[in-house]
Amino acid sequence: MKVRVTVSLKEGVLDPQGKAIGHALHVLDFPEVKEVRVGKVIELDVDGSDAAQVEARATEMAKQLLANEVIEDFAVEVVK
Amino acid sequence: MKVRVTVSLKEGVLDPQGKAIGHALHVLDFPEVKEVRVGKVIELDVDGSDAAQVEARATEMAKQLLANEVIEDFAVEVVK
Amino acid sequence: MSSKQKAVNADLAREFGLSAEEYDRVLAIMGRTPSFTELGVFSVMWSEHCSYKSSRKWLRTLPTTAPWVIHGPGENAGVVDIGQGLAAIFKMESHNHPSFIEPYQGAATGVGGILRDVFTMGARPVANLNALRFGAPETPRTRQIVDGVVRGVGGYGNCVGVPTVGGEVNFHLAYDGNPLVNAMTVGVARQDKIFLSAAAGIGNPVVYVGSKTGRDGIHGATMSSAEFDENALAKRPTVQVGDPFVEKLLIEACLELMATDAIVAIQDMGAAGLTSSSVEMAGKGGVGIDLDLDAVPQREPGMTAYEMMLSESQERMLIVIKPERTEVARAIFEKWELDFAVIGHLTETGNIVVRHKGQIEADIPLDPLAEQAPIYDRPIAPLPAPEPVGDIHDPIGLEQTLVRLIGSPDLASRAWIWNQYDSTVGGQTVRRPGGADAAIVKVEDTSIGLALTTDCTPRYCHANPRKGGAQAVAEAWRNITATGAKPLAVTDNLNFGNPEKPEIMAQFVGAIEGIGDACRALDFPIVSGNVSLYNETRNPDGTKSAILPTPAIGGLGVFDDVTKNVGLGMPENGTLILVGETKGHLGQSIWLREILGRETGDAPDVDLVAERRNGDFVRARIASGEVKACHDVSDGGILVAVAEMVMGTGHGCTLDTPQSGMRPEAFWFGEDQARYLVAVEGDGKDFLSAAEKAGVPARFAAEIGGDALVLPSGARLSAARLTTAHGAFFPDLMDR
Amino acid sequence: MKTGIVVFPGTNRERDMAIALKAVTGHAPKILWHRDTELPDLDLVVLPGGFSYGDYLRCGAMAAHSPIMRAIRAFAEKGGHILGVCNGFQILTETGLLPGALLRNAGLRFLSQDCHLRVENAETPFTRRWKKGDVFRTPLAHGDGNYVADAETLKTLQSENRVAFRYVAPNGTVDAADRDSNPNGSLDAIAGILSANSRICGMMPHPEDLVDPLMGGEDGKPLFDSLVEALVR
Ligand SMILES: Nc1ncnc2c1ncn2[C@@H]1O[C@H](COP(=O)(O)OP(=O)(O)O)[C@@H](O)[C@H]1O
Ligand SMILES: [Mg+2]
Repeated sequence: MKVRVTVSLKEGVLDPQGKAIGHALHVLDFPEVKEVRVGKVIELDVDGSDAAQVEARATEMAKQLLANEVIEDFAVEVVK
Repeated sequence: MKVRVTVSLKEGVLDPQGKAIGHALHVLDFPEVKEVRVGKVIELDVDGSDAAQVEARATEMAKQLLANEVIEDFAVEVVK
Repeated sequence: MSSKQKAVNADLAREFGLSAEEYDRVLAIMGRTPSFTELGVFSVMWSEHCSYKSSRKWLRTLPTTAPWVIHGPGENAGVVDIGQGLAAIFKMESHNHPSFIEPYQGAATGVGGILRDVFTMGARPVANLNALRFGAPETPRTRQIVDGVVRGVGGYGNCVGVPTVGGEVNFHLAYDGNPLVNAMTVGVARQDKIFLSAAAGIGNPVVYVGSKTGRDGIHGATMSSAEFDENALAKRPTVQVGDPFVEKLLIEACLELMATDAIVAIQDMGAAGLTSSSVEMAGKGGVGIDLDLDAVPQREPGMTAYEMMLSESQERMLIVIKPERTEVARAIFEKWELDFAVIGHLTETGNIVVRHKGQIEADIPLDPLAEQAPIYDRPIAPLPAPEPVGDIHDPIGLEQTLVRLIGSPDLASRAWIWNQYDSTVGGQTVRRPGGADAAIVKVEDTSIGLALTTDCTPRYCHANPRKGGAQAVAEAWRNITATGAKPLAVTDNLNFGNPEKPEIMAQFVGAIEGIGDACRALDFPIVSGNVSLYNETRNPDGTKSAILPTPAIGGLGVFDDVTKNVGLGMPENGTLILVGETKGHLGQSIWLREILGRETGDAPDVDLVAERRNGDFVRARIASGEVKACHDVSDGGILVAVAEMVMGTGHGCTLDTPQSGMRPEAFWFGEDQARYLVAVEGDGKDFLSAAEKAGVPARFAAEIGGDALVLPSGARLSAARLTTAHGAFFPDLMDR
Repeated sequence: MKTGIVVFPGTNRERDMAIALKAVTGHAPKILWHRDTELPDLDLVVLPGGFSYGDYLRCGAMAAHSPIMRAIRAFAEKGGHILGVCNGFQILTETGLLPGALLRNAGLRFLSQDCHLRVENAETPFTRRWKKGDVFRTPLAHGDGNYVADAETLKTLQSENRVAFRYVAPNGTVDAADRDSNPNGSLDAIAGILSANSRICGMMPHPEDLVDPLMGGEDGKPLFDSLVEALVR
């Protein structure tokens, strides 16, 4: 099964990368862009057939390794 | 409107990050993990009300700046 | 690759970059139509990149020997004796085309590749340098390329933990569609622990270590042997991604294995990957080699023999090992979590035989593959004489000129770049970038220091390839000398356009002649190098423009006692002396280009006898301890060099009047060679009289003191003002 | 003083650290492998700089899960002294032995340059050879040195005097918003912090690269002299 873990900076943590991309988009003539936040997607190909269990395991992985909850939030989604 | 641009390495392109994360997950006792690929999500908050147009603009942004099509693919999705 | 299905014939051969005659030669060698994989092997081995077919004839004319040269060209890198039983191993290599297509990965994998060339010989890499040429700053894509290349060089070098200590950067329109990224690595090994690539021992296992093989950069070697056109962008997937983390593990694992006696021969898999490494190792050893591709660690399912043989996946090495040591070796690579696989063995057939899934995919005799490789004596056209300089006048006066020059693209501070490179990791960096004319790295646990520099002035090479070639060597020699080190040897990276054009070939030959002249006169042999041809881009009107001829020279010098080095920063007091003769040559000068907007005139003369005499004198004075600082005079002339010394520490000086009978701009900004600015204590009388005795021209240049550069007119330029003018260019270009 | 330096795959400043430690203690430190599960008898464990696991995912994240980190946690619980420099600091925050986190540099570029640090607490085993307020020069070399912590953590660090070093201008003034003196944009210009018992110190810059006049100075040496003074029994 495929699981997608999306990791993003917590609201309130400054995202300089997002700011830099926003600036670059303005320079490239995309004035409509207001805010940009950048995160990571980690796509896992996992052995298993029970979606709920796969999700629980992926959540465990996120807590232990994939995200640093001091600064980051994460979301887990079983894709198929 | 919110648009999400997901940028990931093309198939067949080496993903050193994914490889290292997969290895670490095995060490942490998640043997069910087969493959890991890491990408970026760029969340844009954009002025505009026409979803199709916002999507077209975001696609343009991805081509010009957000993705490097030499080694990366991207997907654009209007979230709301 | 669906091309697997394609029939092998002359058309396919042409697609693979082989000419009709070359394909006929393949048919003659094979006595049959080659298989698809065999054709692939011939095409990469006979590509310009691997076979040096246009350059070999001329490379042979270069001086490559000296009593201190242990291994000259022909090995993975050059090896020289630096004393105390140690050797320096070094080489420079280009990654120009990939860096245009994907600047970050192109530059990063360039660094990775040159590191492997050095540690494959048993050396721990101790320093990296990078010689970069970018398009005009105004060209929109330049900014993106600078950004990606600098990030890539740093990203790789910083992660593997090898300090990046020097380099050079030029900007010119001629590199708009074809930047140059030349990376140099220097390593140190024990002389009795140097590893070579010639395979030996029939039956010995052939071991593959490092990363897995994927479909990366297939045909990279042939791509870098072809001109660029708009199709280049369609060739994009041929770019490889590097993994510096794995490289770091590979360095440690290889060095650990090298401390045992397990290795018979070793070579990195560079351009043309498994093909070139196996063919070259077996060829050099005069043995055959059997490869079983089923055993090759693979990243993706379903790879064909052709793909595996031509893949340019990074961070891989091929080792011929003593059979009884296989398990020792395996344990070391497993400890470092790297792939390790026995993928073949040496044979007495004299052929390379490639098996895959029960089929023989290739069976090629190695001797003719190497010996009948094409070699061309390409025609040469006489070069046009340099354009006359034209009318010379100083429109804005000394003060403004200086401020403009030190802020111009080719002279502005490179701190924005070197601040992104870890220059101190290893704890042996004695002089960081900007601290001396050459970077200085101590050899751990010894008193030895290495002085390292890269140099080339492409505008001189364009105006006059022979003088330009000689000048590049002379400047490298001078930069090493100015630190007090003894120049030992050179690696080169010869970047030129399409050699099939007689005028490009003439540039190439001229530059080689100049390099050879200078290397001979200065006892500064070439021990390794790299040739990059076809550096051209298609213009909108269909014509093609070549880059400026750019034979980058990487120089290495040595200190027996590194505490005797000097930097270029102005001391607090004393006297500044100008060594060498000033004639006021303004042709091809930065002054002419930046102030009058002209790129005309001949390159400055390179008097190699004067160069040697002046340099040997300066070095001896540094060794005696009387010199506080020294800086060579090059781009921008005397006044720029003085300003650089002032900016180095913030200490100032008051300049003497220029030489009588010479226009001030010619004296201050002329680019005559063989000159140094030397700071000594006191009034400098001893130094001047010693110079006179040695027949070395020298004159009083300035009284050192204060915190400003005081011009003969009395105008004061504070160190702070100079530093601001010097520092603005890169941040303005890159961080806006 | 018995010292040990931990090497993870990708660590690259262990030699620099070994040279500095040997210069002050006279003994070569023990090199410890990330797979070790026990520590020898040591007075000080050092987590040196580098790119453990390539700094992929997050700097220090994967090293934090190495087998040896369990032993190091136990060592800390028994009151052992630990110095984490650069990647070592990142690993200490990832394991939770020190609070906060290190984000990408504010300018989004790797920085390799000299900076100036002010000693904020001179009553620790890492800083006792300095006086509070002393300013010293030291190289830094990192891409992710931007210290962050939530407001509460920051307050705790400040009130418990657990900020060891701040980035300052050469004249000693702090301005967290100034990229010249606080190059990576760290919160409150924090360059190094301490554990509650002052026995664990994490810092981004590299004092170990400035302990020899030949390499440009000895400005980083007091840190190692402090440790010798504090730990030699
Ligand atoms: N790409 C680079 N990487 C690192 N250091 C560089 C680079 N380019 C220039 N430098 C450093 O900047 C300083 C000035 O360079 P340059 O003007 O080319 O020196 P010189 O004229 O003495 O040969 C040198 O210390 C050089 O090593
Ligand atoms: Mg020079």
